[in-house]
Amino acid sequence: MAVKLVFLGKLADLAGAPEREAAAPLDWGGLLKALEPALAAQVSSEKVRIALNGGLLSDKSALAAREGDEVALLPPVSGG
Amino acid sequence: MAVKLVFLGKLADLAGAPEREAAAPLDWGGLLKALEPALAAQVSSEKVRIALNGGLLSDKSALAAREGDEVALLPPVSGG
Amino acid sequence: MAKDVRLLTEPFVPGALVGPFTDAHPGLGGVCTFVGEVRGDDAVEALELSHYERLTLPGMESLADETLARFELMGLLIVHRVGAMLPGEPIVLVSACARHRRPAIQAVDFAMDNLKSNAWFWKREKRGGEWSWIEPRPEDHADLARWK
Amino acid sequence: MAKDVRLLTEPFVPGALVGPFTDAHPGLGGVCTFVGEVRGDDAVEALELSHYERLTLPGMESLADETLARFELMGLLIVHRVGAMLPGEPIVLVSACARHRRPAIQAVDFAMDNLKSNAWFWKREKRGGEWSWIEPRPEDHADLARWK
Repeated sequence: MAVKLVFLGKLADLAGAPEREAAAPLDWGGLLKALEPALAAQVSSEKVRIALNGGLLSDKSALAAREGDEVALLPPVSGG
Repeated sequence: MAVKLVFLGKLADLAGAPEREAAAPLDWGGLLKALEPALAAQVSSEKVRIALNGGLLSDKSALAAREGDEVALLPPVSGG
Repeated sequence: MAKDVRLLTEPFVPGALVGPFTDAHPGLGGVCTFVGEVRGDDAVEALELSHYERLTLPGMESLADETLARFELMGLLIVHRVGAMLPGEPIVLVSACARHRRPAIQAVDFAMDNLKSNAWFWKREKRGGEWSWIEPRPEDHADLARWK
Repeated sequence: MAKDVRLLTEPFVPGALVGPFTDAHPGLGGVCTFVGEVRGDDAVEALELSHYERLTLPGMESLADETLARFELMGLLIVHRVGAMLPGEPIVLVSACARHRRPAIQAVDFAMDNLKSNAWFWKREKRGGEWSWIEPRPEDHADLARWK
């Protein structure tokens, strides 16, 4: 198993798919390396938040995902 | 024909009926004389307003109703 | 801007009025509706609402005009029951549709505050077999004062 | 205090939800309901709302809890569509019932302000065959700030 990445909103467009896998374990540096440069730049933006298994990270650089974990990349919401 | 008096809310209870007739012409003094003392006292209260043919009188003592007119005696509203 | 104001002497079903009202305004962004019912608490057995033909409906019409002038609406529906009602029956319905949600919600709030303390209705309720007349609650006047 | 929060993937009829919700709360004084629809203006051809399973529904549940804690309600219903929608289709419904009208109206106002700028939805719309992502309007953030 690996780490599942979930892309929401316009990040899904940029990634070309709503989900993909990355090698475990995965930390913040590893995540940025696993993404294409344009996507990594977006994900680095202050406005993009990260959730690990449904829990929002207050500091995304502290990401530490293991096998089977789900990492969601969340751009600013549009609201309902 | 005469002047039609219309009693609303608790004034209808006090009058014993929602409507009655009074002799025309009818002014403020005549109205008070045409009503039983308890009813006249209520009608004199600041809180009771008078409408002549559906138009509210800003000064009810200026009442001047003629034959065929309708005089409504309006206690404070309860609201909807 | 469609205005629809009605006094009803028979029970009504809110959805049967709001559905067609909403459908009549294609392109709307939202519709806000308030329905008031006769509360069954405090041993209220029945409620009777009387009105004065020559003032009540014209008063509601002018409240509707004022509401339409004050908020950016596409349509406004104001319906009020009169006569004898039982607990659980709808007594008042205000529905406002608009391109944006806040005018719709505010219009309903404004119209209800006015109806509750200003409209030409006289209400009495029966408890333990006895009828008594009702005056607006002090809160109703305070609510209305917010719009001054 | 009944709480009912739903994410729907298919079109819904507001009256079919509000009727049973109201009937489930005998003794209520009033029910306020807001229904938002997909606006058909500005040449919008379609709207697509995506959500994130693990955040969106829990987020709506906690908004419902906060609304129930903040206003004196008997019940609260929050329904949101996700997926692809056409102009004229209902997208959101908030309905609050209470013994008194003001908490019901205010609860709807509060929940809608939160949903519009805070909820975990990503929205894109199609105009002239092109999709584009939407961010909340500045007014939506201003509306929300009223409750701070």
